[in-house]
Amino acid sequence: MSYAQLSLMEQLILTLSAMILLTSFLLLAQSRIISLINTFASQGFLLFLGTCLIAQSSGRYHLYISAGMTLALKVFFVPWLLRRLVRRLDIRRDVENVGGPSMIMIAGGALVLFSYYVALPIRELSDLATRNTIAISLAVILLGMLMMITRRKAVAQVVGFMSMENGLFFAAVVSTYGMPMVVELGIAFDVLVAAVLFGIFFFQIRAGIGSLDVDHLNRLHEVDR
Amino acid sequence: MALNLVYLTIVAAFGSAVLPILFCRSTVASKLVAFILLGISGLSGILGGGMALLGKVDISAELPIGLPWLHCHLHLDPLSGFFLFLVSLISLMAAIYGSAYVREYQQGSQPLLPLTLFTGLFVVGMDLVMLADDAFSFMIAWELMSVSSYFLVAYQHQNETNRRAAFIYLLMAQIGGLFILLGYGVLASFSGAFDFSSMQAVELSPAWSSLAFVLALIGFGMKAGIVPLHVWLPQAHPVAPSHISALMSGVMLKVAIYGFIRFVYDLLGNIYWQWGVMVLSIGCISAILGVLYALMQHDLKRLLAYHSVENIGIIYMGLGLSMIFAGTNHLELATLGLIAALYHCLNHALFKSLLFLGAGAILQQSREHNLEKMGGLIKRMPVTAFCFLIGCISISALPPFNGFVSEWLTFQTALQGTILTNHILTALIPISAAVLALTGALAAACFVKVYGVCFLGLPRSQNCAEATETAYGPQLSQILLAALCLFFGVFPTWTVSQIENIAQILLPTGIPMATSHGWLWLTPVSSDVASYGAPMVFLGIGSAWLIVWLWLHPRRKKMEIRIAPAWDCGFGSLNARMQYTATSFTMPIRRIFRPVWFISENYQQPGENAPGGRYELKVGDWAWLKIYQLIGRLLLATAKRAAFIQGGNIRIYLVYSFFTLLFLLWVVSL
Amino acid sequence: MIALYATLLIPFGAMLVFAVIGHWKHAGTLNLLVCFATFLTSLQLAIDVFTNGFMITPGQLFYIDAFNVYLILVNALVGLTTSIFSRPYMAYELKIGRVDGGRMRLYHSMFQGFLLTMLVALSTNNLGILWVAVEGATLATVLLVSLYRTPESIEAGWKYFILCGVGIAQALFGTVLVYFAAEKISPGEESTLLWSVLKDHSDQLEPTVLMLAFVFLLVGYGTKIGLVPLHNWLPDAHSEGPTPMSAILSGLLLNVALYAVVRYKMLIEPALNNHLPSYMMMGFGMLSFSVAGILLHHQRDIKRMFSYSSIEHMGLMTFAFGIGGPLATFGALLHMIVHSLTKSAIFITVGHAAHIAGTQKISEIRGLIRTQPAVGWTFLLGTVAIAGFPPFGVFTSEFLLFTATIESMPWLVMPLLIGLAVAFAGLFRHVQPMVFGEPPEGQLPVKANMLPIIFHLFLVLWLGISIPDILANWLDQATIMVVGKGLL
Amino acid sequence: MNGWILAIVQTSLLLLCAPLLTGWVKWIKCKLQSRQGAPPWQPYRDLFKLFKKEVVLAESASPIFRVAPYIVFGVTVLAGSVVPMFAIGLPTAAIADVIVLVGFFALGRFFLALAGMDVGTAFGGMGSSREMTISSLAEPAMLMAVFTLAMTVHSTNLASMTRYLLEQPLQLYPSFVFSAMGLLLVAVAETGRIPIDNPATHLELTMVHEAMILEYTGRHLALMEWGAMLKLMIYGMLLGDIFFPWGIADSFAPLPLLIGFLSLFLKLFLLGLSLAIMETGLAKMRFFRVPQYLGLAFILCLLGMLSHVILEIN
Repeated sequence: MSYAQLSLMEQLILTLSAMILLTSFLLLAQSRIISLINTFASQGFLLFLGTCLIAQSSGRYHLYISAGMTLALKVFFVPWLLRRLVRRLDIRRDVENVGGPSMIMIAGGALVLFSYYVALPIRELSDLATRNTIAISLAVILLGMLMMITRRKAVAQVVGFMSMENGLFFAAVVSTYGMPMVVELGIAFDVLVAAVLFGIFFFQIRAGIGSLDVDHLNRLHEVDR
Repeated sequence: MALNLVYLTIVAAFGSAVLPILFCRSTVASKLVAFILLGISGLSGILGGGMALLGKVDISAELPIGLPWLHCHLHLDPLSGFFLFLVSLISLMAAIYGSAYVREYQQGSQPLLPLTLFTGLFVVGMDLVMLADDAFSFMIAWELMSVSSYFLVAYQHQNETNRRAAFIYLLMAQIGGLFILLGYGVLASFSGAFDFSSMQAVELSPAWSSLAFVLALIGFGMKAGIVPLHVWLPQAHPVAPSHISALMSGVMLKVAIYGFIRFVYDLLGNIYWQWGVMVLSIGCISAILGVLYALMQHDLKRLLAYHSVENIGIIYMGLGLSMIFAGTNHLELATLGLIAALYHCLNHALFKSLLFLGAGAILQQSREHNLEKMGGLIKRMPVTAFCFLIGCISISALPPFNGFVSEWLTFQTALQGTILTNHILTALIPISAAVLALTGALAAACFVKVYGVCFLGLPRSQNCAEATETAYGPQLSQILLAALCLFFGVFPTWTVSQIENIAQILLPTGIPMATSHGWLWLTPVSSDVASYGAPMVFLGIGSAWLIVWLWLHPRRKKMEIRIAPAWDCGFGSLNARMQYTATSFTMPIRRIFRPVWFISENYQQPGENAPGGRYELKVGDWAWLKIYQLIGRLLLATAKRAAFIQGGNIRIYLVYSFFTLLFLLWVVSL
Repeated sequence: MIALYATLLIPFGAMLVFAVIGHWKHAGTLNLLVCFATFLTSLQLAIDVFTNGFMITPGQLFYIDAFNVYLILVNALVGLTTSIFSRPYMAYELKIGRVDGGRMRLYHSMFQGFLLTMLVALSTNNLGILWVAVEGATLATVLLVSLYRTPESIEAGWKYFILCGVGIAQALFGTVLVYFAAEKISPGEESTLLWSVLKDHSDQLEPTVLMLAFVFLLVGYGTKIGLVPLHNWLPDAHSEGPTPMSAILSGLLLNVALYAVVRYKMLIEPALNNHLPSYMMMGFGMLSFSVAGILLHHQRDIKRMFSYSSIEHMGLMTFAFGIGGPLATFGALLHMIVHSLTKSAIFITVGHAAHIAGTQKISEIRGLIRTQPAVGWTFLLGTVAIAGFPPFGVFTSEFLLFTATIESMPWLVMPLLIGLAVAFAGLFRHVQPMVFGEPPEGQLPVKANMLPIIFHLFLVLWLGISIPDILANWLDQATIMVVGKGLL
Repeated sequence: MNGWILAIVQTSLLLLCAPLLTGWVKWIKCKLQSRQGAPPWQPYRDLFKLFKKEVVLAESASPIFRVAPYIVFGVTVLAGSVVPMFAIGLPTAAIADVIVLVGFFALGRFFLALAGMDVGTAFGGMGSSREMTISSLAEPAMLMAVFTLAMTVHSTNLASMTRYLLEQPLQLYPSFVFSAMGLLLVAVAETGRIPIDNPATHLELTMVHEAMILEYTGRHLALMEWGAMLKLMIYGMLLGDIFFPWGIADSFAPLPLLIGFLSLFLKLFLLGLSLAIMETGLAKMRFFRVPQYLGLAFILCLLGMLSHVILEIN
């Protein structure tokens, strides 16, 4: 059925998903740490909105709980933690000039296309209105990975990781109207712990290597230099 | 009965392995326990194996161990009985010899326990190989043998050479084991089961059975030490304790032969003559190269190890001939070849262990392993010298000792090549026989060198001048082995008629003609084709000698022998540096067969750093230098290159994971 | 039932307790006792399962069948022996001041936490919980890897964290897709992520989605298995963490990850009309096997070397599961046991060796047999066992794998054979000089408890000589579950 | 029974005749080189004298040194006893075929070489080394020749070979021609004649056989010398039996035996003559030329075998 036939709600959801994708691209391009974190927070917020809408439209009210968790974790806790760490580590002014941003953008576009191509067979069989969003979420995940690959700063890598998590969560929500509750809780808990551990690690790395540049983490290798 | 004796063999050997651990408080007690039990195992094995061979027994048994759906099958027939007899005989000798021989380790920092432990396990492994009747237990026994012998080679691990030798040995043993496993796997994948009886049952297509054959040839050849798979042998055998070298060289190689015969004759069944050609040519190459390399060695045990390669080659020649004839349906001749090969297994086991034990005695008493440092030992250790002489005569295939009989039988088999309709073979087989003749002659030359340089002449080093005769245990074992060498040389007819039992099972036919003329005459094909009266020869030499002696006897009364210094051509008196050295002895042969070795000579003119000049000669093994070291270097280079995967940069690692994911997604969405 | 809960609750409680009193000087002993209790309960669990078939808890949260029960047992056992080893080891580390009280707390608490996650991952019926547990295992161990706070250990920890995190995230996406594929069964139901339910309705699953899902799951859990080229975290994490960690990482974590993959394979392959999953696993297995084998030649650090050997063996198992067929599967299942037993034993001896020599550099560890015969010999024997020499159990499983390969796809045998030989050479060329030869000056024996090692090696030996019927039955049932037909 | 008696008679005859052959060759050579020369029976005198002389042993000599002469001599006698001399079908012939015969010579040579190395002089070692080198090249060639014949006559027993050839009408086998030449070369090498070795000289660089027995004296020397003479004789008989079997007795009746005896003498007479002529004509070759010489022998035997396979098998 054509897009026009969708209900407004569903159209809204799809628009949100498009915006989420946009935020991932922003993350990819964003070079200043603080604004990176802010962008990440906004992505989390969009995710939260999307979840609520789906909860509303599908009438699965336990989704509100997960939406709440998203709000708490992805919008407030993690960004807050990251900001605090950045302040503590005093790297707010850090600007990481991404190598060849245009190339990365093109690569990102290619990834979106690829994930659409991969998800193509799936959209044939789902009867949910939101089936197309699988491709989006996959793209978000892949973009997150791409970001982890292109960024040298540990913080940026963490943000990339977290945006991957966002993509996963989005996929879970839109494709299957959320996972079983216990799993949701588990995942949320994991994210929480992970975020804390990342925080610990920043300090350890800083203490051990003196910078947060992951390219300096190259003591362990097999190659004879 | 026979089976119980064999069980006793294994149990006793196992006991000799583990019990000493309990007595480890006192070395003497543990040593005694170990060697007595080893001796018992040897005795019962001799009896059991002998019974199995002479009585043509055919017993199967099954032990409730192994895989849940494949229990451990055991089987005892004349073939396994024969080899069991060999193993046990030599292990008995090793037990008699070792108890006194290991005394030197007791004083040293070397703990004795590993030696006894792994010696026992080694023997257990070999015995079990003989008994195993399914691929799984065969492989277990086989690898047990390899691993325990590895530990024995590495026993004196403080020396770099031992460690290297042990490593090479274990590596090649492992590879060989894998090949054998594959061979069995091919059979099993057709028969669907791992026990030998069902493997015998299946009929394989020529291609598959040839594949299995090649796998077995490589796998067992790796252990038997055919050229060019022999390189571990001259490294591993010299460094092991001497009675272990005797076991390894004397019987472990035979275990490989056993496996090969079992695999080809028993499991594969119908044999193609092309295999025979393959085996025959491999045999020729191994024999000739083995003896040529042996000629150039100056480390006594290393030399003997190369001679093992030679003798294995001779055994393979016999097998190859037998397989050619079997493939062309001349079963009687096939039997003859097989008997020749088996007989040579027996002989080689005897004289090679004898020689290794002798070498060990020399090594222990004179602390010298380099021939160039020996000399004149016959006066210091007469018994060893006498036994060693017999060993030399036997291995040089001289009548009336045992080495000659088996080579003679091989010759006779080769001479029947005329009945083949394929005339290429008819022409090739005599050439192989000529190679055998060359091998024998060179072996004789080599052992003249060994005996002459090591026992005769003047001592070339202080150690040798002060050497003394070994203890009684070693003497006894050597004397026994020497006696056996003579026995099997003088009574070949009886022996052949016994070994025939094996052939009657493997290729269901015998050679009635061989023994038809009574115990005195051995007539492999028929009396007017060829005959050999070994007892008569012995008698003849003896009587001729006796007559001459009697005739000269009265005169000897009148004038006694005068002892005088040797004629020195007017230059000062004779000294050890005047004698021919081992190097100079083999110089002509080195010149004739030059390209065979990798030779680097350098001669330094007399100068301040080398008064009187110095001459250095290095003789290397082409196979080792050109094949094995090359492979090693290649491997290391590859590893160096492959290391880039672990480059250290986490972002690169993420790239790997990323692209793996993309690739797989692309694959599945095709 | 009770046994199961006890098995899970004891480590949970211990984790919390140790978080408080982990620095107490008898904490190590307590840790040992806890592990022993866990082992006993798991034993009880095994007996229950053996007496009355598989077991599923009310609420269907946990599901014990022949496949995971023996792995649970092995887990508990390895946990026990490792705790026996870790007591003196960590005491020594504390003595030489590489760790302090706080870290001891962390260590003991996380040790139990790790065991807990492993047990949960094995025993759960809910694929989501499985994911949570495996992720939890990462989180539990990541701080242990960087326990020593050296730059290297921190680096190793970070790499471990990031790579496994990413991998696990992919696994989660795979799980989501499976859930999505199962919407036909009963959309949005809680129960749709239960393995038992999915297994029963595997015919109603969406093949195309499942295929995608399997890719993500394989890459995700494969990262944890340490399949090349996803393995890069593994040598670092193993070499830099405390040795008991390496022992349980190598002995348990990899197994559990492989377990997860195989569970999904059991679920997914029947629903598909092709054998792509098997081929993928074979490809990954062969690649990891050969690359790790070659890299073994190029090692300087003893623990790194054995972590590569772990990669090699995991590759072998993955390959075997990929080959499919009762023979190979049985072999692989057996290999999971023998490998984790042998490898953990080896890591324990390696720990002692490193203490004796005071370094992990292969080039500086010499003459162990002379310095401390017990350590040297067990180290050597362990290596012989892991190299696949009979009569040790590793040989049995490799034998089965070999013959299975010959039967199903003979042309793959040659690379397998070469790979084994190469790996063996790589292992021994380094191990031999370490155990043999004359020790360097002033190298002194350390206080070592040989019991766990000897026990492990004995078990492996036993499995090599004859497989007890109980185990054989379980393995066979598991084989039937995986490939549909058994051997017995 | 009388077969055994005949065998003993033959052996003792062999013992008696051997020195004569050597002496005869020497005498002819002297005549050819227009020297006065000792009478053909001179070897008897030498042996007799040597047996009377006392034995002087070197201090460094070992029991091997004293045992060797007896073994060498005994083995050679035994070898002689199995080669048909003037009659075939003797029971002793069954003791050994040609291969065993080669084995006998090898055994003798083994001890000869050991004895050479025993005292520890440079010459002894040199002699042994050279002897073993030569023999190790000569043996394959000889066996090759034997195989070629054996392929035709289907036997390696000398007696049955000879009988086979006797029973057939006169035929010309190319393989026989080749192997005859090859065997002749080998025989020359094995018996230590010119151009391989010069029995007449003690020139240190050239001697092989003499170098080994340099330290021997008295009866030991006598036995060694006698053994060498026997060896020459045996090779002569061997060539005769195989290539010119005519005249040899195939029954034990007096007349054939007499014929056989006379024919043997004729053969050996001619053989000695040709040997002497050859030795006079040729010069001793350098030791390192010997391999080519024996290689030629081997090639000849090989050609014989191949020509048998290619031409004579149909």
